Amino acid sequence: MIANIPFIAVALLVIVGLYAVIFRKNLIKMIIGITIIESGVNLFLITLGYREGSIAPIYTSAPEGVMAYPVPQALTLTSIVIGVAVLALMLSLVIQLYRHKKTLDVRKFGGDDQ
Amino acid sequence: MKGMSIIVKTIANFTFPFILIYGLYVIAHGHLTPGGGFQGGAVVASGLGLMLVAYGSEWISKRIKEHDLSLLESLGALAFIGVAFCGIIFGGVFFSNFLVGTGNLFGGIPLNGAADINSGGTLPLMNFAVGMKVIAGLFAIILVMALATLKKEDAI
Amino acid sequence: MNGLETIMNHAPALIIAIPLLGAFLTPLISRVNEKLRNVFVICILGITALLMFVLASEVFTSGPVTYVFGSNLQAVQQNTVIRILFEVDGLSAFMGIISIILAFVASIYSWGFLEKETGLDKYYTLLLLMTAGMLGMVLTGDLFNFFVFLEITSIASTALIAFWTNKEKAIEAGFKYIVVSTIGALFILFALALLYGQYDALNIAKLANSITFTFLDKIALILFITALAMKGGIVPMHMWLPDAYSRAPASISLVLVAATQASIYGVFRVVFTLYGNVISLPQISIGWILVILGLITMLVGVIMAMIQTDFKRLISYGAVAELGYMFLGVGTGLTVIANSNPQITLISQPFAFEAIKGGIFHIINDALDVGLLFMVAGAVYLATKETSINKLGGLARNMKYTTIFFIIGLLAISGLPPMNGFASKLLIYESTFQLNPILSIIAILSSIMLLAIFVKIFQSVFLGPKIPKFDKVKEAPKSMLLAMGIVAAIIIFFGLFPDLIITNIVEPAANALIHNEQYLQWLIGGV
Amino acid sequence: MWSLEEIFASFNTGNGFWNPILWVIAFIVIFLIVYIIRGFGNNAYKKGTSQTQAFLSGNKEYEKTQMHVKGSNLYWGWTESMKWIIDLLKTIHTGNVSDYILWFVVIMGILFITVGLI
Repeated sequence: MIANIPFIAVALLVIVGLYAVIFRKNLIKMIIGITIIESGVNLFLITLGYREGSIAPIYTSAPEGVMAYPVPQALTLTSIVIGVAVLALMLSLVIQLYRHKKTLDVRKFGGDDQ
Repeated sequence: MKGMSIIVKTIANFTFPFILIYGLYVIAHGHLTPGGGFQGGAVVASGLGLMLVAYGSEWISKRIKEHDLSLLESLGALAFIGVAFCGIIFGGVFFSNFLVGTGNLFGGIPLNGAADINSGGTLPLMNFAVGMKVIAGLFAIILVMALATLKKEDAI
Repeated sequence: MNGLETIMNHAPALIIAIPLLGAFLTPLISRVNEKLRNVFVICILGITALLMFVLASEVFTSGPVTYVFGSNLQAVQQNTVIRILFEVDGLSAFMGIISIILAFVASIYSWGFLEKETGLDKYYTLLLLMTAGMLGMVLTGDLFNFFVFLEITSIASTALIAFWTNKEKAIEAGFKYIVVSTIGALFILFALALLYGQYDALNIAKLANSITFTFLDKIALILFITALAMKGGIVPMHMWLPDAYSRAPASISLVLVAATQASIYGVFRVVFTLYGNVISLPQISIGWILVILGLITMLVGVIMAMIQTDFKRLISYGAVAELGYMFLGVGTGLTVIANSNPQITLISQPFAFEAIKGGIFHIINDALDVGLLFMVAGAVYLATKETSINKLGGLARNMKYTTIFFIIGLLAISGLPPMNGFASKLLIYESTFQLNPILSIIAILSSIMLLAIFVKIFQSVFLGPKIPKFDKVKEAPKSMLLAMGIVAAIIIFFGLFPDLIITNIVEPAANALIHNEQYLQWLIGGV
Repeated sequence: MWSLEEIFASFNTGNGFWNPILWVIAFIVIFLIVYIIRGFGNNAYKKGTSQTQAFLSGNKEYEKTQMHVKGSNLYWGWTESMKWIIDLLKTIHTGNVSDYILWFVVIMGILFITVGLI
């Protein structure tokens, strides 16, 4: 049971993030929702990398023992890198949007087809 | 953004070298630990961000130009791809680690069979390139955003 | 000679590396001279296109090519190292050709279209990055690498969509695009993590070899299909597409078409190759899901296009409708194949193969047709600074060549003979008719409506009396005419010699979809 | 590189075949026939006379710029008769990015149900 707690946390994080993106009206809060989904997915990846009884893959004066395979951690790091770029891009777009419209309410944007 | 009080500036001055050293450590040990160019670069860039918060974006923007940062970023990316291209020339495959096991600098053969700071081959070089790119890129983002909000405050 | 051989051996890596190298050299060259920078970007994309064509001809004649980064294939086969692996089969090469043609044409077109804009060194850097991302998406043989390239493409294209930062609508479209594509990409990451956790591999071929269709695999399959379909603009997840296409600069709309199709490629790759060994297992065929999504896409696309008043937005909805044909064609093939053993089905029901060929052929036709129409819309915008079709009129007098290109695009996109759109749509109509006549009726109906909406643009923009406001409108610059001419020439060539294209390019791609054992060949040491 | 037969070959569509070259030849032949028939016509058209003016039941002709049928006025009848479905689609296309994600979740749910997981 205790081993499953991270997976439950992953599901909760993804659902909370989706809730924030869909039901929050503030653009900044939507962006926070996206980062929450991202944390959920990253947590999922890093949880997959854990093997019971193995040591962390740090080579500098490493002790004897079975080392965990570092691929999921590499994946997580890459995903975090991408997340930073996306976050910076989204925030700068929001700054620009606020300058034009003086509002962050998502309902005020769009409506080209109405 | 204006600079903050003398207390903040002193503390920032005091902690900045430690942050810098830690970031450079993470970059240099990228092939041994789960870390590397991006992580170390992000640490260094956050140190620079601390200086920006403490001294104000105007003070920083007089000393570091966004123009130069983007040049540095391009150079970092070029170095990364350049090392990868060297793989074709010396190693026969793109991204080939042609330095590993040669016994020279970066190619040391570790004694106990595991890895060593000198045994990474081209990986430390690539980490340095990525670190340079990330320091320049992330700090440019922080700087530009700080300057953008600065104009906003003036308008109000 | 030896040097040339080396370059050919490294072609899959160089196709990604050269645009990346160019992308980071562009800001440096831009400090020297602006014209030199434009020539440099066109040269970089030209070299990449050349490499892509050579690689594609090798793939089409002699089967999939694999390239391992920083190692050799034997080490990967023996499972000693995990490496990024590029695997180019018929479909990848086919999609790569589409991407590189559109990017190359866009670089020529941008010269005239954005001559008076500032910030162009960043524009060209991002254009090259986006090209590298698209090519990486279609060439890679690794799921995580696919995700990374997908994100590179999304980030670069977001910045390019919001290129005109003084326009609020452009930034809004960019924001919508990045939100949608980030969430899509995160769910792709989630799905590939599900697969990694079960099979300890990220390589598509290795995963396809060991997949057993457990409960988690089903979840992963659905996440992949939904997320990639959203990135590909399938109704009802298409709503970002008209915003993004219509607000971006016309040269970027052109490349975005290819980026969208790279996501559609992802759907086909996941369904046919990754789940190729187990695709006949689920009770409800994935093929029917693709067919139904395709039908809804066609109908909603054309109905929404009918009521638009913005030139580029109308074309965007037309592009949405076109996406439906690909899903219809390939989905029909999948429905038939998934019923039983593929090899037996292909002999008893040959129309399945024709349907897949039609769907694949339509990808390149759609890219060229929609691309040409977007370029015409950009030329009209540059000349008049006006996008509403209610205010335009009588432009055929001053813009003769642009009008001719628009007619070619109009005939091609609505599937009139002898243009290329007709060839692929005929394949789709006649093969889907054998599965269910209603499918081909809806396909023909929406094709007729596509003709109607583009005739409407033609009437209201190019025909009609002279409008005094547009008296001094000039023809588009030469580089833009050259770009449109290249695409129009390819369209006519494809239209006049469809059999040449189908046997040499489309059939290897369709074969690569159906026979996923080709893709897995290197695993057992067949290469 | 390719032989002429390969270049001009027609392809099989499952039910029939399609050859654009034949189509172009047929088009040219029909065009020539029509052109010849056109030659038999009576050439009574004279420029610069009242023959060239539009006849609007005796009313005066409007200015040329006002005569152009604008884009959104075309297919008026079609849009009017399909109003219910167009209105429905318009309400769906809100342009709100939250709704885009909501549609994504809805479609994912529908696919989960159809594949039989839930």
